[in-house]
Amino acid sequence: MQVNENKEFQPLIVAFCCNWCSYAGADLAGTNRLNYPDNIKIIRVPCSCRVNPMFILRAFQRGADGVILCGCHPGDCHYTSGNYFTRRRMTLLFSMLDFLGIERNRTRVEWVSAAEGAKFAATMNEFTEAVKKLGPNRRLEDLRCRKQ
Amino acid sequence: MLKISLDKLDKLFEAITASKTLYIPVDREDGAAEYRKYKSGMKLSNALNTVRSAKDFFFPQTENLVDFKMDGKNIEVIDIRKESEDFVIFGVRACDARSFTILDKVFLAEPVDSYYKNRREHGTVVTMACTRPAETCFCGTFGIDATSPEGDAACYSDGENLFIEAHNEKGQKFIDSISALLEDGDTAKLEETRSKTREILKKLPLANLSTDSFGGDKLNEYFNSDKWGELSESCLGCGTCTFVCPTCQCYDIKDFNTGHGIKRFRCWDSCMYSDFTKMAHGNPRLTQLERFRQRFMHKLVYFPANNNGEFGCVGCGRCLSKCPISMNIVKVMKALEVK
Amino acid sequence: MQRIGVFVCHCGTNIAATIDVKAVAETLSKEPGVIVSQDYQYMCSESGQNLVKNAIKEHNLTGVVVCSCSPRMHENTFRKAAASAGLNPYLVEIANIREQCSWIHKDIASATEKAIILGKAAVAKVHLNAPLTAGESPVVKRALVIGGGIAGIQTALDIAEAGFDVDIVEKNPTIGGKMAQIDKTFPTLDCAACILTPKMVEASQNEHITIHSFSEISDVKGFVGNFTVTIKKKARFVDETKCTGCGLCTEKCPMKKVPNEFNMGLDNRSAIYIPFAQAVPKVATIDPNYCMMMKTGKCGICSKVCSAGAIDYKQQDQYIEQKYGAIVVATGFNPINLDKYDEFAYNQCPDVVTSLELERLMNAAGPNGGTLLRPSDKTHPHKIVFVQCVGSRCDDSKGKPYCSKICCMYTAKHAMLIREKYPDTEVYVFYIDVRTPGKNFDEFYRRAVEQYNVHYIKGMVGKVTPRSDGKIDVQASDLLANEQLHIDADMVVLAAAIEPDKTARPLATMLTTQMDTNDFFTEAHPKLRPVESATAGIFLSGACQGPKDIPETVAQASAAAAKAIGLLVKNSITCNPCVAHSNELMCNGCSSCEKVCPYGAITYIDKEFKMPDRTVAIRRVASVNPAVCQGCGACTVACPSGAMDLNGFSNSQIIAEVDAICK
Amino acid sequence: MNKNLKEQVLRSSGVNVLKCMRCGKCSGTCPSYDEMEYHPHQFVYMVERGDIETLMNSKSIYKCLTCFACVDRCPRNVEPAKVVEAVRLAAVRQQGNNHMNPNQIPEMLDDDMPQQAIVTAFRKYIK
Amino acid sequence: MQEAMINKAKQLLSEGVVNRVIGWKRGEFAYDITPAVFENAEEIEKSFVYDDFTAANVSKYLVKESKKDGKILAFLKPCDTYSFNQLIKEHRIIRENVYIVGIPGGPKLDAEKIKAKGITGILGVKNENYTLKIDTIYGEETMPFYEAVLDKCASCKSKKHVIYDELIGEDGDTLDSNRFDMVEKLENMTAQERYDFWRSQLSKCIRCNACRNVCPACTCEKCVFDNPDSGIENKAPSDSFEENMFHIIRAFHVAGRCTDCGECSRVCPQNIPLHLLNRKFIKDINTFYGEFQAGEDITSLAPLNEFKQNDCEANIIHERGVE
Repeated sequence: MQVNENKEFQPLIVAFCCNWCSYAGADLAGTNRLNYPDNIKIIRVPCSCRVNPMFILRAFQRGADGVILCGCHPGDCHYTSGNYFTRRRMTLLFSMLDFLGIERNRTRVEWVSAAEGAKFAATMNEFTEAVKKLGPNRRLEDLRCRKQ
Repeated sequence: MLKISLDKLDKLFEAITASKTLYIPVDREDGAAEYRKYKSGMKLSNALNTVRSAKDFFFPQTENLVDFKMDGKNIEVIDIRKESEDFVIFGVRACDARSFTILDKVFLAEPVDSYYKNRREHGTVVTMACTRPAETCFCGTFGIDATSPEGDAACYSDGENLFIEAHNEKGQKFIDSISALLEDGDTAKLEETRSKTREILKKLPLANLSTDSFGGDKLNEYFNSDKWGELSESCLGCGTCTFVCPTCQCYDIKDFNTGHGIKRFRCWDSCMYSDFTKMAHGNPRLTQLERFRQRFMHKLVYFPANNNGEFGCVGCGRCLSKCPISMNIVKVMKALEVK
Repeated sequence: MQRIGVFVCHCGTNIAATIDVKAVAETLSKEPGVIVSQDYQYMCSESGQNLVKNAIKEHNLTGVVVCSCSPRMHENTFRKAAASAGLNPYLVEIANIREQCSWIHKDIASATEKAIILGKAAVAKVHLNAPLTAGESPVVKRALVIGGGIAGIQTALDIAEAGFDVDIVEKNPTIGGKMAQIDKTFPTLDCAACILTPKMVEASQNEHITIHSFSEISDVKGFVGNFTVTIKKKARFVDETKCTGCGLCTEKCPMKKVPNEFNMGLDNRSAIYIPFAQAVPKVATIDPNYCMMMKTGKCGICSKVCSAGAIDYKQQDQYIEQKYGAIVVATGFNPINLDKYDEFAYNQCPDVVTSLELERLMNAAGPNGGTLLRPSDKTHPHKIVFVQCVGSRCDDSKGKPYCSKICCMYTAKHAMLIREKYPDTEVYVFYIDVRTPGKNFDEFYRRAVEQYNVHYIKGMVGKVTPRSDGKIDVQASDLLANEQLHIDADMVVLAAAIEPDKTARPLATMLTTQMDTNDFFTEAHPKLRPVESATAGIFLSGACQGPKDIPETVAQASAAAAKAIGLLVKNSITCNPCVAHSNELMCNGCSSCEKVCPYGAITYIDKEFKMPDRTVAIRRVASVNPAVCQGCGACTVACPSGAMDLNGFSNSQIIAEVDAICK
Repeated sequence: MNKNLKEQVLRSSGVNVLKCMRCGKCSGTCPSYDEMEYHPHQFVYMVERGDIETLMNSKSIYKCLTCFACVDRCPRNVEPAKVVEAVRLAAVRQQGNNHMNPNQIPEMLDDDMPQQAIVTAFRKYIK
Repeated sequence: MQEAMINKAKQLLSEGVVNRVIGWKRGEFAYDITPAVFENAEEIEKSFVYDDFTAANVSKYLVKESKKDGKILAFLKPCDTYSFNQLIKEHRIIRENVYIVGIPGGPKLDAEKIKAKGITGILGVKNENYTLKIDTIYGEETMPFYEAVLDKCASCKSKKHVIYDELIGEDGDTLDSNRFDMVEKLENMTAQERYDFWRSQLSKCIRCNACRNVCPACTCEKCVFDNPDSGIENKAPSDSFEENMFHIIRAFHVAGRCTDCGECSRVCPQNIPLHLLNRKFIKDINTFYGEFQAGEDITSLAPLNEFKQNDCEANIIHERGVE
């Protein structure tokens, strides 16, 4: 969490991007100089299916205000089926977080192909705005990790 | 003896909270009782006991010991110890009151546990005599009189009034602090209540359970007993018995990396867990049998061996009602007992 | 203790203009384990790489973090540099501070802060990197070509030429594909059969080539260098080894009313048939849907006339399992179905034909022996209208969004051939654009217009209405004249869009290769790796990858062959070391990982273990074949006990990155 | 060129005129082609250029039968008939620009007039 | 029933079909019954019990027991057979080493519910026409039978045995239970209300691991929460996050594998309704991917180990129900 005094709330957002589509899409956004907020910090994973729910919870524990998971479009997975598993896993995880009363808009899955630099930037802009509206993550935060 | 009418209890609690933090057992929605910090309007629970014992106040489940702050390659050690606030635990039963004596033998013996000592010194234990013991009670087995609980001060109820007496200086100070609300009372009805309770205690199903077969000198008799196998085979290896037990005092020390530093904390551990006593070379107690045996041998043999015959159990009965598979110290004692 | 070196690249001003690179290097130098932190103008240049190499040697580094462009760009560069300096290449991590930082942010302060965080994450990860060694797996020296059209034939011939065994699997009774059906080829107008059939014969006679005609792929297992393929040889009810191709049976067969696929159903064949005279293999096939013997049990004439005794009505489908090192997909194309285009009256009027049907109508081996006659009344057409882009460049559900690429040229060819052979015929071509990039292509089209007087009209046919007098009313717009035309044509020829063969999609699933939404196989890189699929060891040849004409197909076929040969000459291939591995002590043997593995890389073994309680037990544990695993990580999440982990992207590494970012 | 009008036509038609690849199939298929001064493909192109007023002043906007042949056959899903309709609406929306009075219609009827033309005439010639 | 079971056990032991019997052993009071392995007829005669309090699911013990020498007789209630099947599917039990006798199930009673009525000093419990006559030190008390029924039995999903070698008594059917009512009720709350509900529940957690250790789906050789290398190892509920994390991850790990046997809630010393987390997953799986009952068979793929190309997108969660 980065709170600059007299400035609006700046959320910390972790984006997990699959190496083959979304990470390349993020690169393309960069190549095309498509701006998106510096709140987004990308972690590269081989496939969206590598993302364990544990990682997402971990990010929230450590003070992330939003977590977005990006992968290849269904049917385009470099590993054929990885993102289909991701989709089921994340559906259930998000549903559970929602069930526990965690703000549902702190999590998101988006499919971004290597060619969709513009979509990547737009998605990140939109998601950052959504998380900004929610304010700091308090319901799924580990107080021990909060910075004094 | 000094007394206060039971319907004026809230006044009493308000008076206590004027100077100290007060914890009392209250009923939860699910029917169980737990200690909570007193807030106006709270009602004292009539339950015999809380799910978690009163040991939490002196030996909490997790306790931060020290912090390390990391900045790049530098590490700074931060002593986070603070003087504890004065507090009162009200309504402690005789069994839990005795458990503090047992914990004291562990934590206040050299080397003294300063975290525990700090809390112990600032806490006043006000006990409450039992009137409706349950079938799971067997405090008598360990020489505890449920109608005369220990503690810094003790309370007794005759159904109308609450009588209070001090057992020591701290207890007297406590009574002094609330003396404005107290008046002298006639104890005739109280004595009647207490003797009735004593009669019930004698009739409890476990009233005849005896420690005669156990003690510090019984290591050889029981360590290799063939009973351990069948006793432990259904044990799930969970920590329920340990965590609800008022006398279990084992803990683990762990580091938690907060990202910008380390919080070193201790937390309850259970000898029933597979990683209990795990060391660099591995774990000396490899099977659940050995871990199960450790817990009961500790309470019935090792602890008395090191503490002048005092057993590591107070007969509160929590493990009897909470063990998921209903295996408990009573079943162990009965199985091992030499008749 | 870790000894990590951090190298921050300026990338000229690409990074340095937005990020205070000195500050990044300075801040990261204070991270635990970092003992050297430098910045340099171009880290990927030779001198930049030398900086890294020298630091590795000088400081005896155990890990390297390069803050630069995307790892997709230069991860390999720096890994190689590290390897040459004696550091395991997998101890290098890249922090992407160009594409994902300097290029998208404008504010120097916040971009620098983000770059530092990305750098810290990379440092945190490299702390946990383990040296990895790539394993090797042997290469089976045999290739499989799926599809026996010109693409498949050319690929097979080129691979055979290099001395490797190659099998062609063709689903039809003969190889040859679409090219065998084509009459003449543009822009040279030579006869397709004349140039194709020698290649077919060459393929059948080449000692390295085995042709499995009338066969399909039923299963593919394995991975690059080591595929195991099951080929289903469909029963043709004729013993291939005995049949001499004399054709007596086809003559004597009493069932002669079978639509002839080879001639696009414009004439009939017998129930036992050889698709065309130059078929390879020249072997008869019985069509069980029409054969009287097969349907009623009465007939058996072919069996009686066959002196070779090749007829076998009881023949069963046969399955052959074969190992291959490389697979080339050459499944080709088909014209799309025009049923949905009511406005062109294709289903209502026999004289509205597709271009491929016209090829057969004009071919000497076609239904009319090479004389162009209307299918309806066998008269000479005197006015022919060609309609371009039927189903191509369509944004609707009926057609295809892409340009089919070959139609402009073959239509010019058709128009020219008709005008050449029947000068009394008027030919109209309705076009949206005429697309003729290619050697001698535009000249060819201009010849059709200038020399042969083909009427090219810019506009589209809106409606085709068969009239009772046998003429066809073609209503179209002439955009340049700004008028609506009505042409009373004798024939209408539709340039139907082409689409990948229907067998491609299930095949792609078996091969675990990617396809685009149009079912064309996706190449590994649209520019730099056009004949490889993203799945290692699978190559693409011909129109299965996208619309192509013959010269392009042949060129790509040879390119795919070259790539396949490049793989087959190796005795073994280096595997990706970033693969999953199972901690056997923690594995429960529950099979979750096996169920989600797309590659079948996980098997279970029963293994003896010393259990924590001093007993010895045989436990079922997962075992990953590192040569098969591609490293997606699906199994790591499916595993509830966390026994499965991924090299290079381990749980602890990703968690370390998360922690560093959220610090 | 009137930008507002173009906006209005694009909005009310919901058509993306940029999808047009100028194949002319709409005009090739249009049964009213010969009646029109500006043909379906020209409508699309002129709207793209913003030349709306010319179209609004042309009788062509009343010649479209809304048979939707162009919509059905357009390979790019451009839907020219909707553009024509939108231009017509733009004209109709201007006060006093009624193309004709319904009372006039009976005398205009003849046997050759398609019924659809009558129905559409009622629907769109007045507000 | 108890008599028939004892006879069956003695018969199978004497015939040599099995060499051990897993069942339930009488305790000190009416309700403190312990799962136990019996090795001979005398032991069985002496202390084998099957009554209203024998709720414990013994199938998890068979993970270990089925790997010992000889065949073991297991008496399985309908709900236990689902757990057993699931364990076979996951290769945790050696089927050949278990002889299953299916027995009628609940409803079983919950001593905690009797005690929650303020009834204490319980010496004996009798069921007379669905009224419980409870003999206590303080005299006889009564309460309606159904008010003392275990939560898991009150929303029983099936009376059918999905696997057995033989049955004692009739087999039942799967039931159209009301088990998702509470999940639905929570779903219809606002996010803040849900958050408050779960905080009030999960903050009671003492991380005794009883829920995990009793769970037939939790048979990992080493649990991630006990593994210092997993990154989420922790022994204590040190922070509200830890409490949430433990239960989310645990529910996720058993998602699609949990048969909804209800043991987690039964054994929780703090009465946390943990089964609601599992049921939430079951309900979601049913809604999103079609009806699925873990343990019903041994061949079907777990919902998280398969997919359909037209599965709903994860963001469906953002669009449905109450925010």
